Formats: sequence, structure tokens, C-alpha cells
Amino acid sequence: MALLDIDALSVTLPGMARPILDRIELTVAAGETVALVGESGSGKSVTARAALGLFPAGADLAGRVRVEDIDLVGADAARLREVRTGIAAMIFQDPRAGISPVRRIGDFLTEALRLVGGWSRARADARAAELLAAVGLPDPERHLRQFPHEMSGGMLQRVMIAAALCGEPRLLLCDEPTTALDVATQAEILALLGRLRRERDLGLLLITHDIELAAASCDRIYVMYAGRIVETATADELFARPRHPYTAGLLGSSPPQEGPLTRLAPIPGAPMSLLESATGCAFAPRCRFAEPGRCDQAPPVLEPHGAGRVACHRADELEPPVLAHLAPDSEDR
Amino acid sequence: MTTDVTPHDGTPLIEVSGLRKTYRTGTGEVVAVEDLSFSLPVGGALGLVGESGSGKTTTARMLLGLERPDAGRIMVRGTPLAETVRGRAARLARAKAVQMVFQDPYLSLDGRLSIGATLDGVLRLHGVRDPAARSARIGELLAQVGLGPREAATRPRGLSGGQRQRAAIARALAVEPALLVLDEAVSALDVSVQAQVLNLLADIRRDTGIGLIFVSHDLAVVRYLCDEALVLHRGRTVEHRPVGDLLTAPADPYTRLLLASIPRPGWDPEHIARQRRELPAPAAAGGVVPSE
Amino acid sequence: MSAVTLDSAAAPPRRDPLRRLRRLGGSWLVNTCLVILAVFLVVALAAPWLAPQDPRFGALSETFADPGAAHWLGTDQGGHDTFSALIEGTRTSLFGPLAVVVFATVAGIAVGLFSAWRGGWVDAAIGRVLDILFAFPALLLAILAVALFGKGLTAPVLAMAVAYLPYTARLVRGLAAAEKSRPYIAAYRVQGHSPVFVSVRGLLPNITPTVLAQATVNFGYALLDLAALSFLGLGVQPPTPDWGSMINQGQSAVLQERPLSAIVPALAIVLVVVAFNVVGEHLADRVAGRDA
Amino acid sequence: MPAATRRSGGRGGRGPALALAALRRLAGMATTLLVTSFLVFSSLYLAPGDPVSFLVKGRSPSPQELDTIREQYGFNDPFPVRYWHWLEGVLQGDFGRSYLFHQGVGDVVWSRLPASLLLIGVSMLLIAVFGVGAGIVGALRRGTWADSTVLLMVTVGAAVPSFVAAILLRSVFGVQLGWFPTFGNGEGALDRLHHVVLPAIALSVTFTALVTRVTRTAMLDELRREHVEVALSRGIPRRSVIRRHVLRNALGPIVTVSALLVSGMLVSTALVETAFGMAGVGSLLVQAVSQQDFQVVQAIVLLVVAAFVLINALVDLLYPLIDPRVAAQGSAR
Repeated sequence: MALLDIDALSVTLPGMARPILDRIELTVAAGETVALVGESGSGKSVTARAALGLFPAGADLAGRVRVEDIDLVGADAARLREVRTGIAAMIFQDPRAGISPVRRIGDFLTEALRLVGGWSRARADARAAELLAAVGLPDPERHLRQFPHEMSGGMLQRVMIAAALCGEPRLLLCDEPTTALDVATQAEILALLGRLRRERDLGLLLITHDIELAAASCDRIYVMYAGRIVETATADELFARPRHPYTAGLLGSSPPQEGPLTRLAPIPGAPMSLLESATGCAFAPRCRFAEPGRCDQAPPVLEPHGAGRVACHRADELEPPVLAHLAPDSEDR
Repeated sequence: MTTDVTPHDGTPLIEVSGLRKTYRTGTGEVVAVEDLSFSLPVGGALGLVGESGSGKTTTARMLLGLERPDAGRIMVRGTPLAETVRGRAARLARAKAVQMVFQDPYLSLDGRLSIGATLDGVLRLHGVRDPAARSARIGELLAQVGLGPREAATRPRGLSGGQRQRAAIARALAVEPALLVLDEAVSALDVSVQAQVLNLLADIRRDTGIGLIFVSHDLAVVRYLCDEALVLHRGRTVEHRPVGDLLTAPADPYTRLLLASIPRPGWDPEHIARQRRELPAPAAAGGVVPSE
Repeated sequence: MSAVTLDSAAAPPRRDPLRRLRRLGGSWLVNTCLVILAVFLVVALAAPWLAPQDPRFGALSETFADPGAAHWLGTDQGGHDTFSALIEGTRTSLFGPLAVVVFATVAGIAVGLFSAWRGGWVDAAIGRVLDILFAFPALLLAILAVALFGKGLTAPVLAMAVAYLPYTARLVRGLAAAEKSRPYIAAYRVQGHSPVFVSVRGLLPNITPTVLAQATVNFGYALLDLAALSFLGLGVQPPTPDWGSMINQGQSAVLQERPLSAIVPALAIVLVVVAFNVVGEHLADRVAGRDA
Repeated sequence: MPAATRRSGGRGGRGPALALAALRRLAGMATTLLVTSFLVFSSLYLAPGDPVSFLVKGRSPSPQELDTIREQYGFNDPFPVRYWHWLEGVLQGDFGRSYLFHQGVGDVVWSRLPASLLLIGVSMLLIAVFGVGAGIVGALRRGTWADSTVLLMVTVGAAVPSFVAAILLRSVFGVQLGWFPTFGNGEGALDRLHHVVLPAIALSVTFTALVTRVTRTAMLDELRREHVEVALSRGIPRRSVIRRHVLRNALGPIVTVSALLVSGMLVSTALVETAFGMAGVGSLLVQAVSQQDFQVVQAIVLLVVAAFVLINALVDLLYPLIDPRVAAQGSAR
């Protein structure tokens, strides 16, 4: 059974031209690492927050978000607290913004335990020190007394992870956990997350803009565009044989680290903002395979296709070889 | 549309020797850049690679005259770059030598001015007096970066991040500099847009023969655009070689770590974390790293 | 950001004065306040022609006259016509603060800009001087000026201009220092513009809206301070009409339950200050919205 | 507020850094006081005409009196010596002699001080309770009728001069309803308190409005910060998040701005005391200016300025307790 099961979730904000999320389907099982990949405005962060019942203020919701069978859409404060303190936890992009600058690290870590769990100070402190050691910080007792500005970004992200582990969660949501960090630190944080997942049999949802990072560290990948999931497949499958033109375009956008250098074949145009809407396939305006008449209707929501699922009218024709050999000198615009 | 390229007489486009910069902090001096030397031939492209705090942005700012080096010399086409620039002619000459494209597309353009007006101001400053000639040149510059008349009439807030970065590139090209410094110029952009701008830069390099210094944390991007790469670690030069060699056979453990850190299928972050712990601490002074 | 701002940004900039005026406006509240201020300004300029009677002379036979055809708002205990005093009092009540704010803003911009641009010890020294000036509240400095130079408006207005200066200067300094670190300013320098051009033509216009918003709010406070001075009998001296001194004169009338001659100028003060605050905050909000 | 990325130099060395910052701050305060005292002293020489005749303006002193003044001011000494003697006197509480009251200036001011301190104390209490309270309500009920009411009160309140508030309160609650006395200081503790209620309300109207606005803005700023979202995502109850994160972090701007308002408030006592016929330092200042008792004016100006400098120095010294990031920097602003 899935830890997290998002079923046809739509989130609409009044005043926006299109839904922020449009019939999202996503599952994460225990012990599994799942990536959610997308560019700015794709809705990936909104999706992750929805898994904690954090919806945008004033939004209209449809569908279900189940975390261990608790539906978070319309849940009351007590149920939300139950999920947030004991079942699921989140790690955010910028640890420096995410930790109150005026409180000590120890205070930040023990806050939930003491306020919600009713732990004594000594017991909570001991637990916090234990967690800091578990995330690989060298001197837990000292760190407990430090202020956030006295630590580096990489150390703070470890503190953030320790805080997330406080309630022994089974689901860990990581929203761009390494984007604010240097590459070598990124590897350390991912190594830590991987170790914790194995040790604690966590379900891990990694939200990232970096499709290479997703492919390198996850079992399954969901690709989002303009509020919809356009493709999902196992990491190997997606990397080797992308089915959706957008996925293929993303893969073709980063210069390779080795092998022959050919001209990049980027996706033309810019990601869709929340002020734009599309009647048909949202990606059609940027898609070099879009066909008038076929792509001006909304594509099916994630139809089974090969080993994964894809939302594209032309998925049947665009077999991997076509997408893999995107014309090398196609124009940028 | 071509830059003022001197004939190949062997004089490097830019020659930097013994560059050093320190900052004073509450607790003492921090070395941002130490003994940095490199040279770049006409039409060459160099990638300055490093993590945050490596000194790469400080270096870029020194090349532009935005920071004054404590020691060392910067020569452009055989002429030393004056440390203090006084007078209009000296300022314009310096501007002709080096131009810059900044990281943040949202803050690097004057929000009050349309893109056309921004370009117009640069051209006027650099002596294009005839309005018709200026407007023709603006059209050329915009076409060169893939923008059109609609963008010319628009202020930055009406443009996407990629369009703004194109406009910033056009603004730098308007001066017709010999060298273009790009400080993480694509890292704030969406992946798909980043690729567009990389292609644009490659085209500009090919078409104009302009020299590029590309400051980046991303070795793959540097490989795509540059001939050589110089890896900086805490202000010190770790390795400086042709970019192909650097990627296939990195000599320095730090370069190896950076390379291994790039995610790819079959990647083992645990191994990288171990590698990083075993990395010998650089001999650089300080210890406190300046935030860039 | 809403769709509205995006649309207005995408529209090509036009130099239509009416359109600019319309863009200054906002909600009905802001528009009402703008109208109120415009009305008071016209009244102040045309006061001698608008006032039905000379408020300097009062007939003792008409002490505490009720509002009516002869005296629209009645008279005070000296028989002065309240309506005429209100109208003629607009002049001292508005032009005094105007002088304060104009001087403080112009001088404050100069000091703040200079301080931010030079930086270093100059900045630190100016900061210390401003710190010391901060310790003297405007009304206290005005009272001290009266103690030295005698009652009247000139000395207190000058004293208050000095007292208001640090507020603008510090605001400008802070804004300019923040703006200076933005890459578009560095880009101006890199293009070869002179420091004066960069600070006056590049930087200043970008911070002006915020400074104007602050000046608008300051106007309200200066009006309150000068009215307070007149209320204490230290500012504008009777028989010259002034709102503050009208309230002072009207105190005894209030105790005799004939409060109109004190309430009318008090309402005028509140109305004008509210209008200034609302407009000032609207301006500040617009600036914040533009930056978002 | 300083940038969040500022790092304090010596990790773990907070104690010495704090002490050093405190020393530097105290030295700065002493300099400021010295300079202001010099300015106040030398202002006498700004007055048109001969200083001696300025000091006795409006009176016809005997030659003996003139000699006393000359000697007391040391008009025969060079300027710095004169200043030094004056400063020596001031430091010992000797501000010269008042011609109006025929006693030492220090004694005159001293006897008026308790009434003013009571007024200021009660006002500060009102401002703190109602200003911060209304600001919190406005921020937490943003966009509702409660917030609109708060905003309306702020807009009007900031525009009502304290002397207008004084006259209105006096006429309604003093004269017409007769609930409060309308004149004087009162005798005995309870009566004094009774006398001070209306003046304190009049004095606090403007400043309550200003504090309300600062509180509301600071709270709204903090509510938008990511650390608030992080706290909520950890299941910490909203009420605790508001108290421990939003209000706690908004304290910095609230305290800083309030300290700056103090000087304006001290001067405004002149208006309120005059309107209510109270014998306090403020009304003494007005009286002294009107009757050209310059030495009393000088003493009170110095007192107000010194009070402002002291309070702000105190706030700066304590600021690291509110925001530990400024500890190493030594100054909050």
C-alpha cells in the first residue's frame, strides 16, 4: 500500500488563468525514492506541500491526498497535526530561510517534541542531540546551543533533516533540498538522505528542477509541466527512452559531461506562467511535434505507455528513436 | 557586427598575473583570490570554475574594475588595465575592453527603461550620435540575441528571465568589447531556457570572435562553451588546462571531486561524500570563507 | 503580481500626461484624498480672494456668533469669523510644512546619496552626524529656535527642516546602498558612465518614488509639528490666522461649550494629514508592488 | 535588518564579542552626549546680539545681577573654558539659576519631573498594550472588518495632534461628563493617577497608531517568511507559531521603531501638559520659552536629548537578545 497517494488532485486559485495543479496522480511507497521534476511554475512545490495538507490560501481543491489513509483535503487541524508530527515531514530548499534566525538550533529541533509531544526539556534535548549525530554533524551538544547564522548552509540543511526526523516520519518530502548548496555538498546531502531511507525504510519524494539529479538518485520519476504530470516512468527507462517531447527536451537541454559535443537542442520559448492558459495540450506551443487539430485538445491524463505512463496525443507515433534524435541544429526560437 | 579584433600578432587578449584580493572582516583578513595568473588568446574562451566562496565572482569583478586588486596586473591586448579610471576617454576605453553579464536577470537591467532605451543609452555614450544609426544598431543587436521590436519597447518586468538575459547580453555587446565576462549568467534560468542562452553564446562567440570568460559552478556547461577551464578553490588555482583534458583526466583531487559530484545515472553520492572528507585542506589562509 | 500589472507592463510606454495622472490615482479613497489636497492647495493659493471677511479683525459685539448667513461657521470669543480664519489659515498651515519638507528632502537626498556613494569613513562620519541630529526631535528644535530667535515662523521652519533632514538622508542612504549593490548599477559603471551619471541618472530615479512617498508622509508630520508650535503660542502669532493658533484661541471657547472655532481647524488638520498619509502610503505600496 | 547570510566571526566566542560591542556602543553614546551638550551650550551664541543681554532680555537687571551672570557664564574666559565650566556644573546637576523662579534650574526641573514621568509611564503602558495589541489583531485578521477598523484607527489616529485629542477629551470626559478632572496635577497617589488618565490618553493616540502600524507590518512580513511555513509543516499549532515565530521575530522592528518614537513623545508632553494645565517639565519648557528663561530651556532640551540617547543606547545594547545576528556587528541599525 502506498504511503502517499495523490488522486486526481486539482488546485485552483481565483484570478489565475489556469489551475495550479490539474488532476495530479502520484504515489510514493515505503522504501521508495520518487522524483518530481519540473521547471518554474510547473506546480511541483505545490504538490509536495499538498502532501502535508499545506494548500495555497483561498484555493479551490478537488481530488484526494491520502497519507497512510488519512485524506488531507478538508481534514481538520487535529488530523493534519497527526500527519505532520508523526507520518510525513518536509525538507525545504533554503535552510537559512526555513529556520528562524533568532532561536538556537536546539530550540528549533525540540520545538515540535516539546509543544506537541509534551516532552520534557532534558529528554527533548537528548533526542535532538541524537538526531544531529544521526545526520552526521560532528559536535551535537555544541550545535544545539548555536544560532543558525553560526553554521554553514550544508550544516543547516542537515539540521533541517534532523528536524524532519523528529517525529519518526515514514514519508520524507524534499523540496529542492540541494539547490541552494554547492555540488559537493549536494552529494553529501543526497548520500545522507539515501542512508536514512535505507535505515528507516522511508518513502522519499524528491522535488527538483534537475532531471539528471532525479535520474541519478531515484527509482521512479514524474515529470510535470504547467500543473500537469506529463510523464512517469522508472528512472532508467525515462533517461534512456523518454516518451514525452517535454521530457526529451529537458534531457537535451543540458550539455553532456563526456562524449562528443553536439549543439544543444533546447525547447523553444519559456515555461508557462500562471497567467497563461492553454485550451489544448499546455506544452503544444513549445512542442516541435505539435500538430494542429490533434494537439489543441487536452491530452489524456497519463495513459499507460510502454513501461511508464505519458500524457501526449502523439505518444504512439513518437517512439523513442524519434525523440532521441532531435534535430541537432533546430532553431532556438 | 564584428568586434574590434586585432590581428593575431601573438599578443594575448587578456593576461592576468599575480592577482590577489583580500577582505577585512571582524576577525581578520580573508583571502578571496590569491596569486591568480592566466592568459587568453584572441577569440579564446576560459571557464572559471568553483564553488561559492572560491573567489570566482571576485575575480570577475576585478576584471571589470568593480573591485580593486590588492596586487597583480591585468593586461588587455598588451595594455595594462588602469586601476583607477579618471576621465571620460579612459572610462570608455576600459568599457571597450571588458563587458559583463550578471547572474540575476531580474536585477541586472534598469527597471525604469525599456530594452530599446537601455541600448540607446549605451550607444549614445559610446559615440553613436546619429539617432537613425542608433536605432538601426539596436535592431541589429536585438536580432543578434534573438529579440525583436516588441521586446525593444518593453520594460524588463514585461519580459521572461531568458528574454532579460538576452537583453543583458545585447547591452554588453553594444559596447563592442574585446572580452565578455559572464558571471553565472545561465544558472538562474530554467533548464530549457538555459540551453537556449548557451546556444546563443556559442553563436556569438563563433560570429564575432569575442573572447569569453565564463564564470560557473557547472563543469559541463563550461565544457560546452569554453576551450580552457581554470578551477578555483578558496581563492587558489587548483588546475588550469584545456577543458577536454580537465574533464577526462583531472589531475587534482579537488577537480576530481567536483567532477564526481555531477549527478549521472549510476552515481554514488556516498562515495563522493567520502572523497570530500578525505580531501586535503587547501593551504589557503583564512578559513572563514567570504560569502559571494 | 496580478494580471493587471503585467498588462500595463506589456503596453508600450506612452507619454500621455492624462494617462500618467490617472496612473497616480488608485482606489476611491486615494482619489478622494488627492481631491482634498488639491482643494486645500487651491484655497491656500487663492485665500485672500476666497475669505468672505478679514479674519484679523473681530467685532466684540459678535462674540460667539452662531453659524449663519453672516458667519458660515460662526465666530470665536474675539468675534473673528471662523470660516475666513480657516481659509486664510491654510496659507501658514500648508506653506510652512511645504518649506520644511522641500528643504529636508532636497538636502536629505544630496546627503544620503553622497554618503552611500562614497561609502567608507565618509559614510560612517555622516552616519554619526545624522545619529546626533536624530536625538533632536523636530518640535524640540523648533522650540529651541523660538527661544533663541523669538516667536514667529521663520526660525522654527528652518530648525524643523534640519530636524527632518536625517529621516530623508538615512532613507536615501539605505535605499541607495541597497540599490548600489544591484547589478544594473554595476552595469552602468561597466559601460563607462561617470560616477555622477550613475548616481544621478541611474540610481536616483529608481529610488525617487520611495523618497517622494516618505516626503508626502513627512508633510503630514511637519504640519502637525508646526500646528503644535502655534498651539503653544510660539509659532504664528495672532492676529495672523493659523489653524494651530486658532485651536489655542479656541480652548477657552471649548470650555464654554462653544467649540466650533476650535473644532473646525482641528478637523482641517486631521483631514489634511490623513490625506497626506493615505497618498503617501499609496505611493509606497505602488513602489513595493513594482519591485515585487 | 542585516542580511541573513552575515556570519559572526568567532564561532562560540559570543561573550567577548558582545562585551566589545557593548563597550563600543557606550563610547559612541558618550560621544553623542558630549556633542549634543556642546551644541546645546553653544546654541546660546547663535542668538542675535550680545549673549548677556540675550540672557536678561525682557528684564531690567541691576548691575550686580549682570556681574553675576558674567561671572557664572565666565564671559571673560575663552569659549572652551566656558564650555568646560558649564559642563562641570551640568554633570553635578547645576544648570544655572532660573530668573523666573528665583531658584536653581536643576531644582525647578527636578520638582516638575515626577508629574511628567507619571504621564510618560502611563502613556507608554497604553501605547505598548493597545499599539502592539491592535497591530497583532490587524495582521492576524488581515483583510477582515477587524483589520479595516485597525487600519482606519491607524490612519486617523496618526493624524490627530495630541493637543486636539487633549482638548476633545477634556471637553467631553472632563467638562461635559465630569468623569475626570480637567486641570492640574492632583494631590496624593490616587488623585494624581486620576488626573493623569486623560492627558496620558491624549499623549498616546498618535504613538499608539504608529506602533500599531509598525507591529502590523512587521507581523505580516514575518508571516510570509519560510520559517513560519516550516514550523506549520512540522505540525506546530498555529497559535504557538504566531507567538514563538511571528511575534517573536517581529519584535526587532517594533522595538527599534518604538525607541525612535520616544523623543517625539517626550516633546509632546509639552502640548498635553499645557492643554491640561499640568505642572510638568513639558509645560515648564513652554513657560520658559514664552518668558525667555533660557537656562531652563537649555536644561530641558539637554534632558530630552539625553533621555533619547540613553534609551536608544539601551535598546542597542539589548538588541542582541532580540536578534543574535547583530551581536558581532555591535549595532542594530
